[in-house]
Amino acid sequence: MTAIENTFTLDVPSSTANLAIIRDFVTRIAAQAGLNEVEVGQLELAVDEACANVIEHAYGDDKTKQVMIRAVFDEDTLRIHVIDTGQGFDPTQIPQQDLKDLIAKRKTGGLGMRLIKTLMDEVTYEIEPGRKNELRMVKKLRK
Amino acid sequence: MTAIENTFTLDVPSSTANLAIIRDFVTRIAAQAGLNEVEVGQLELAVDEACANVIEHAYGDDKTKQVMIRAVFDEDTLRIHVIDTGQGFDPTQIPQQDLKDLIAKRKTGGLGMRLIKTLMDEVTYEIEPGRKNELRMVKKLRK
Amino acid sequence: MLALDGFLDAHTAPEFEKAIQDEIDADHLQLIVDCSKLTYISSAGLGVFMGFIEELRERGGDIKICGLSPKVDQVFEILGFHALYDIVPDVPAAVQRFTDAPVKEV
Amino acid sequence: MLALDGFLDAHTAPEFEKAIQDEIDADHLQLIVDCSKLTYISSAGLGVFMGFIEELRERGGDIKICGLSPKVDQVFEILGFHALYDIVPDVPAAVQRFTDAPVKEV
Ligand SMILES: Nc1ncnc2c1ncn2[C@@H]1O[C@H](COP(=O)(O)OP(=O)(O)O)[C@@H](O)[C@H]1O
Ligand SMILES: Nc1ncnc2c1ncn2[C@@H]1O[C@H](COP(=O)(O)OP(=O)(O)O)[C@@H](O)[C@H]1O
Repeated sequence: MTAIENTFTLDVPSSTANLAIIRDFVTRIAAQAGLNEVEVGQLELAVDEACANVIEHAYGDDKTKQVMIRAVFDEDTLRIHVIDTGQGFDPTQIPQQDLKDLIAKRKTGGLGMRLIKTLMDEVTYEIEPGRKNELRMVKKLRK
Repeated sequence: MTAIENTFTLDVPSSTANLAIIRDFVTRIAAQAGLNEVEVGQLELAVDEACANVIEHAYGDDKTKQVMIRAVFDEDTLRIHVIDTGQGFDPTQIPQQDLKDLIAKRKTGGLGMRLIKTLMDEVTYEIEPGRKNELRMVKKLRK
Repeated sequence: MLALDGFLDAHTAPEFEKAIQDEIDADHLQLIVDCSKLTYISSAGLGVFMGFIEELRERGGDIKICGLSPKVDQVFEILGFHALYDIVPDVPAAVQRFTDAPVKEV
Repeated sequence: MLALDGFLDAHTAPEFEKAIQDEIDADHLQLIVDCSKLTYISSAGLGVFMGFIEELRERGGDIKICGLSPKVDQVFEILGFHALYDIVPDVPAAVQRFTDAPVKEV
């Protein structure tokens, strides 16, 4: 017997106007997968951050591009992949900065990747610039 | 100059549990396309009926199958395509039945296609059984 | 009396169908369905109203429907339910309708 | 005082940023942000609080944040905002805080 896998895919134009659709999508699926309310909120935020980064950084706000989100869950895990065809980057080269330092430099960002790593159980990037960049996030289902 | 087209795709397992995700998806897009509240509700219902038919009739409640919904809008129209790979059918062979007759026969269905045709401006089917069945619905954007 | 809450679609209709069947099995034949908290209905939900109405009326009972929001009412309207069902504003009106006309004449 | 409503994400943050900028341009430097109707915040929303705070405090002002729901508060918490910002239960507490400590010491 193989476990039943449920696969959901959403593909939308790369615009912050579509973050609300993306959040609706993942919150519904997270609830179906059996996450509790707090965990649903954590997943919602992590995926929002991941997609906002794609829209802003991978595509530089080019609204003709597409962002794809794939969610797959079985009994044990909920996996979310955020896929773009943008410029890519080297996640190991991004310094993790302190809130205090960011404020001192009057930055308005720099916290997204930290949130993603804090909220999800596993986070990995597979980067092929201009072809396919994939951020894979895993949330374990504790039952 | 070509008009800007916004393309959204949602692909979910064929289960009535996913109708709520599908309705969320289309209501968000309909609002973005500029439909008013009543029209958003009409589109929501038409797409729900179309997908419920796919889940029940095209796939016979086989939850391992997938239902795909594609929405494309520009300035003038919002087009929604509901795509399945199920058994297909001949829509011209489905008699349109009166509510009174359906009640007399104690039927609990038979109104879905009528609703779709009433609520949308254009409705066409392209059926290739087992390969690709596509229901195309158009809503004109009156601005 | 049955009160509907949230959405009534192909996913939730079987539950509503069972609730009505339970009432009929208990010989409750004068049913009021309060839809004031119902935010959405699809044809699968309307189907539940269709399937039982003949039996109920044959046995001297009926379903009186009340509290429809404009959005939900539109669906009943499009499909011609107003001619065949007693659809009234609220629960007191539904109670009254059972006094005035226990079984709707159609 | 500014009241946030609905969600504050990368799409809506620019509007909030402008609202704060307008206050500062009008020399309103003691800002209360009431989040009691805020249902969701992402880092783009938090970024608005980050960008202005140094300037405000240098000029003797501050931002007091109030009315956070548990869900929204969790995000402030994870990122360490509680150590660096005055976050209080409600608007009266925010007013009081401006009396007690016009500029938060960090
Ligand atoms: N998907 C992505 N594609 C390209 N660059 C990215 C991506 N995600 C993050 N980055 C880079 O990592 C940096 C830090 O990202 P993040 O922590 O989310 O903060 P912010 O987005 O607010 O700058 C970004 O400024 C950007 O340079
Ligand atoms: N996507 C579909 N695939 C196969 N058969 C369909 C499909 N849609 C509709 N049908 C057929 O048309 C009939 C009428 O559909 P409809 O008016 O929606 O009523 P209901 O679904 O309640 O029976 C269905 O009973 C079914 O036989």
